[in-house]
Amino acid sequence: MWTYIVRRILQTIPTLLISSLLIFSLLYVTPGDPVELILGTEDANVSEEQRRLVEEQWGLDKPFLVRYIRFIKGVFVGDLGTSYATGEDVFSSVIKRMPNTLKLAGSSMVIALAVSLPLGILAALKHNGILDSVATALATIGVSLPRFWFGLVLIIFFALHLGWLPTMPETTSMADGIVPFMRSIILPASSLALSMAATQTRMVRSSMLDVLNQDYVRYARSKGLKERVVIWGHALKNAMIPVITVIGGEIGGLLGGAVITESIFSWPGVGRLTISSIARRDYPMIQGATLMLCISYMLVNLVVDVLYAWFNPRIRLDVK
Amino acid sequence: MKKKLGILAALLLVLNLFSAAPALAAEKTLRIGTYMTVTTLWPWRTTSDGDGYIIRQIYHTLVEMDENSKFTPGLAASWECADDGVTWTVRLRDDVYWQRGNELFGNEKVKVTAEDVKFSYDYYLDPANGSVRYDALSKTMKEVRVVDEHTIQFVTKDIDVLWEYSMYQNYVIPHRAIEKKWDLGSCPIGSGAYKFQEYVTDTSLTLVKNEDFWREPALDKVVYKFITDKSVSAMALQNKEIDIALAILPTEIENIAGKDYLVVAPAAIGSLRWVGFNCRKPLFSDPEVRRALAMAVDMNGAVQAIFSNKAGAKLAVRGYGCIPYERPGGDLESNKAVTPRYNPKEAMKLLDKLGWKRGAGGVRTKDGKKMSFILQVGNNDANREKLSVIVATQLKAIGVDCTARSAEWATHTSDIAKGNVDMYILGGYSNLDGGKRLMETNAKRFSPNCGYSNAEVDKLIEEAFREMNYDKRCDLLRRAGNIFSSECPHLGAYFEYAQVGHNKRVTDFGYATVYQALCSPVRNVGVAD
Amino acid sequence: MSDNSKNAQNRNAAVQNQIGNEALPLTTYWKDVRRRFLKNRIAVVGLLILLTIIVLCVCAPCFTQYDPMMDMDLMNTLVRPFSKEHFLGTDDLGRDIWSRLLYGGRMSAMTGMSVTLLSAALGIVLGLVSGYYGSWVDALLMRFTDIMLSFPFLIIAIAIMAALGSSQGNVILALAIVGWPKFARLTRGQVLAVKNTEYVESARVAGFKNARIIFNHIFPNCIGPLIIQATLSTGSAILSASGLSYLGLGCDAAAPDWGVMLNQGRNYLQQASYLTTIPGIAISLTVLSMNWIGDGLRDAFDPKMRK
Amino acid sequence: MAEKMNEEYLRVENLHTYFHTPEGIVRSVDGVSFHIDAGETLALVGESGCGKTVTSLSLIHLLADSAEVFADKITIGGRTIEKLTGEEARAIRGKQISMIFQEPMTSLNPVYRIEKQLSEVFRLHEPKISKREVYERSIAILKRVGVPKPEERLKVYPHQLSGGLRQRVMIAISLASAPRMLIADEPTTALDVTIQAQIIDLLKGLQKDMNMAILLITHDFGVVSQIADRVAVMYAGKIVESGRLEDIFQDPWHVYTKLLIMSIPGIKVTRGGRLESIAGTVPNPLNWPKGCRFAPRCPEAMPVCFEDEPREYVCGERRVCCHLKRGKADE
Repeated sequence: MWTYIVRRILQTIPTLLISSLLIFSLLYVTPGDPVELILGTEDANVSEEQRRLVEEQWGLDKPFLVRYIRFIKGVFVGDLGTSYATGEDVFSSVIKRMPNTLKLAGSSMVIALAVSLPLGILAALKHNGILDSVATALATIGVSLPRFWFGLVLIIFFALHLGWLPTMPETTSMADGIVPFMRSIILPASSLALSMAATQTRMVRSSMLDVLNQDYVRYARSKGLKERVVIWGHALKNAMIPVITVIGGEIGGLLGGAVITESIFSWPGVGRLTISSIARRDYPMIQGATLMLCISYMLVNLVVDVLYAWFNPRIRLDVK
Repeated sequence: MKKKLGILAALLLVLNLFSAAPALAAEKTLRIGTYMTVTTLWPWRTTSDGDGYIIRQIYHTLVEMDENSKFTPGLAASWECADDGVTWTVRLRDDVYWQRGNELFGNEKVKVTAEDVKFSYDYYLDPANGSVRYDALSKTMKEVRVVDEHTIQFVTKDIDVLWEYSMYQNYVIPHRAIEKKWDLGSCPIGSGAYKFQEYVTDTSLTLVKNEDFWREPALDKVVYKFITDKSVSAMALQNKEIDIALAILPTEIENIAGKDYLVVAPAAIGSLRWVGFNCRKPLFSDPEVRRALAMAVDMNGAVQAIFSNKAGAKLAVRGYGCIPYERPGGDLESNKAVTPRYNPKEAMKLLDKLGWKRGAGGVRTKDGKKMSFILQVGNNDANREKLSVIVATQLKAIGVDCTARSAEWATHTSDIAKGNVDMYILGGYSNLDGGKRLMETNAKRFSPNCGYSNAEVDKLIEEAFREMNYDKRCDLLRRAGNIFSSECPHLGAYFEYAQVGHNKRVTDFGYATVYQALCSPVRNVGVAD
Repeated sequence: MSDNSKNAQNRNAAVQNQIGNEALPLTTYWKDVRRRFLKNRIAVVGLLILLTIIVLCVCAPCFTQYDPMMDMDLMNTLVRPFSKEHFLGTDDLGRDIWSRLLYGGRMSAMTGMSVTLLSAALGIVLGLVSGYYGSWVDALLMRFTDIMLSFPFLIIAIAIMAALGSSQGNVILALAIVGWPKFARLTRGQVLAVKNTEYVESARVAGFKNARIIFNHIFPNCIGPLIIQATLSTGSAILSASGLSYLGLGCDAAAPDWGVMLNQGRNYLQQASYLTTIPGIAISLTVLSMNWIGDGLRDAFDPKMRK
Repeated sequence: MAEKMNEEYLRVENLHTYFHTPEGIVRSVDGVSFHIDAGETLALVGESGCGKTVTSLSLIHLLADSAEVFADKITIGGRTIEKLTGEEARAIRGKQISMIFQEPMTSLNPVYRIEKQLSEVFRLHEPKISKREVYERSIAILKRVGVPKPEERLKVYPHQLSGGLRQRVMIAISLASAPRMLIADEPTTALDVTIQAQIIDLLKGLQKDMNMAILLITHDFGVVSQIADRVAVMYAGKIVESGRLEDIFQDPWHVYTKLLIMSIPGIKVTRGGRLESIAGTVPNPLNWPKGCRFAPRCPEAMPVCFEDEPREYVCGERRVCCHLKRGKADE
């Protein structure tokens, strides 16, 4: 188990290297002149002398590979460089925002599960019943609503018309009180959760249907167990197995989708940072942000896999 | 799972219980919603209006500028220019102190002196310090000398009618901060009316009253809230979560104006948005072609369509020249007289006359070359994107194959800077030197003058910027502007008046642009309760 | 006669399913799939909706006299729906929404389908190869898939768009690039499942070429889940495209496209909500029908689901 | 088989189980009657698809919702049940009748340790039983079914056990509720011969101790011969022949029975018959053939067989439905 985890963490390193190279080169070919952007935007009017200075200062005069290697070297000592735009230390400014993104992703995951599990299971039990079709319809509609549109609608409805919730986060940390935090995160989280909740409902439903046909469910019944025990005890845990794998896949989407959600709800997360950094061609920042996103993605996935093994004893991590 | 559901339900309940509108703090707090997140708090590195709005409250500049682009006292009580036109003598206020209650100054009350001013300007003049003002400053400023503790003298290299503008742009920083390597970036300390308290990344930034300020600031607290989506910030304003919302979208105006507790205040000075030809491209090097295309587009209609609103707010006006009508040299009538009128038929005739005949697929061609190009627009302004669509469509209508394409912002700017565009939409350059940079020949850079070049215009501009007499200067600029307009390096333009929405509880706000201090000799913004 | 006995067998099998232990015999697999699909009311409805949409969009000119781009009437903007001249009203530039909707459908459908085709083609090939050959090929390809998956997809899409510039082609490319790993994963899984079944073994023993084994024997068994994935991904591609244009990275601003329409209307949510609801409904309807069809196919391919 | 004085435990009269499918009504069980005494083993024999399993599942109501079960009379443990509702069935399951299936691998829940799957049965029947108690009983019962090192086995997951052990464990779980009757559906089919013998001996032993009725469902007369007291041969949803094991073995009346017996490996059959399997497959339950349902496959079929259904011929404990037999009887 532990050896497995360690191995997995080690495995992520080459993955990270390649992914950072990918993003790095992608941005390298992207038009956009950092110097201009360092020294100001629309009105910029840079003298050669100053350009030279800046290029030296930021090592922009160096060729692609040199810059990349320098970056990687930094990564291993936990130094992601400093932002072109703000001169801030990239690592710290990403780390400042990372918890927010994770909070957002996490709570939307919780919401999604809280909705999809009961809904999916009930749908499966009342298969072809009214509830089933309702749930399925909801799920499918859920998948088919554009995220940013749904987000804005949520704001208009809950913040503007009902005035229940703030249009923008009052706080992003539990420290300022659980209620304000909840008030702030519920809308972004739900809008982010929407599509995932939908897909998961469908997933839970079908895998539950599958499991309910298995011999061991029939056998459990033949023991005379109460239906409740059979469903929530014997069937559910099995049904969760495929669901978990799906969740694993969803996480990438979550972190990605956070970009939009964060900019609609002014949620101070990494996604927003990345977007604005791309607009500023703030290479170190983009590097750092994407890298950290990838890392967190992989770590979360690792957790998911461990969970998976817990749900499914037939998988033995150490021999995988 | 049921448990989870229960928790969620309970949670929602709690939320509803607690979800009264946020209570107003007992202290006088002004909450400003801005879409511009902080890029930097270093006074000499910032170029963004958003940063400026904050930094200008913390630091002093020698002078302030009012809505009529007249300069008003700031740190400087008075200033005059000697007859030589290059020596500026500035008298500073003697009752301004550096902000206290921080590790840098502790509790000692330190006066802001001529020494600090000299230090600041010298500091910006050293390229190694990477000031974004370096370029402009080094071009014009020769030296700065201290006359006495509260008097300072600047000498410019040549007559510079815009020197006051430089005095308005450069913040005065504490000498001690640089000596002590104090991190002004994360904890700015100045002499302004409000002190920096805290910055929660991308969420909010808080300033508090500076008791030592020579006049009692009307606010205890100023809170900037960073709201990325403009329509959301308009909603926040309606929701009374913020008192001021910068940049209300035209589409939101009616909602705001509809509320009895809200006011919409237009900016005093229009900001130029123009559709530029790349005059370096052979296709557009001929003014006649540019005229023809200009005639084909109904700019008035476009401005109307984009900015009309039931609230009747003046969001934008058609721009016939490139100098805002409120700025010296801007003049609607004379510009309008020389600008081609909307007249598609004439446009087509003219194009035919110029040899651009309709060819295969209705696209005009000349010597086998199709008149086909891309109109590039940045992706950060819905109005400009609309304009691009309108222009492209109306050009297509007369047989010009023009495609509107929105580009990611940084790509857009760099394409323009390099001149890799056929036609583009850009904005800004509405400062006092904006007209100069838009019109005068600039071999080094393509932007912002579209590669336009006209000796006569250059001559007029040069004179204008050596002319100390305000009216004469305006006249010179006007003449330059008229030549410029008549040759249409811009297909068309409009001046957009940024709309600031604010709650009626905000007092003495008038229109405090992001370029003005909330508490200054001329204004002291507060909140009624 | 033989047909009879087939039916016999397969009804017999149906009974077995009622008890729930044996799967259908492969003999009438496709027939069955079709039969079961057509039996599934929702799926059929979905199919009908989709067909209607497709017809409307393909024959757009027959259903509207307006041109979606050129007929721009600046004097006549934001006309509410169900007016005399404009069935669904006009947008903020006075263009007929109905015609934009129809022509936009072409664009969006194009986007959705091309994205799916591209990513499916790439994903399936890689999936088949890595699943079939296993060992280091598999390791390598799957590691690469991991990398692609570990990217927050929007961010890489944005980077691509920023690099290549906004245009429908690039939107498709970007979405395809982020879309293929799902297919690869899925295919690989399926391949591993059927790889060691008797008939593949026997085919191998019979000395068929690998390529042939892969495509004649293995691929057909992966087709079911893949088709489902395809229907789903088509829908989500349309959505992602609209997401991109929210971030200002969509296709040409003037072009009629549901995503673009939705995005351009979002500032009017309060005073002219129909600007967003109309394309929103269109997108939802399309994706919805796609998903219904997908479900139908899933159930059709996997009888157990149907019990 | 020592003769015991036994009271009847289960009696089923004219049981029907119909499935309502898109294709129509599938009459999988079509009027089956039988009875089992406590401590006795009745073997329900026949090819797969002829309704054995459905019959057994009908008794404890474990079929899909599309199934419709009705009978003239079902008596379990002296108590007559008019209509077998879900709740009643659940009460019967486990406590009175429990069941073991052919596939222990798929029948044991893969994600739970043996301990949980075993203990939940104890808990079900005595809710306030102590942990300790449960544990000891689990050990005991595993010992009883001959699982070596039960303490360790409790801690493992099904997939970590060998086929034989799994079957033993399943038996243990099924017997944990001390049922009066056990339905064993092909209990040995999935196992290799040596294990088969062990399992059968085990069942025999358990039956003796617990004086338990066993309904053995199999297609394999070999197994039948080792354990059954009485045999009921089922074909196409009906019982075609039933009687004491010895009798049926000595002289099978129904052709189908004959063929089944002949198909047992290693049985020396008189009349020079060789080991052979029966041609063709069980007909389609949607529309059983007219006349004798076995006729289409019957080597000795006569024209009449295709016309009318044979009436039941009863002689003491033996019953058979075959025109041939009637012919003999009429002589």
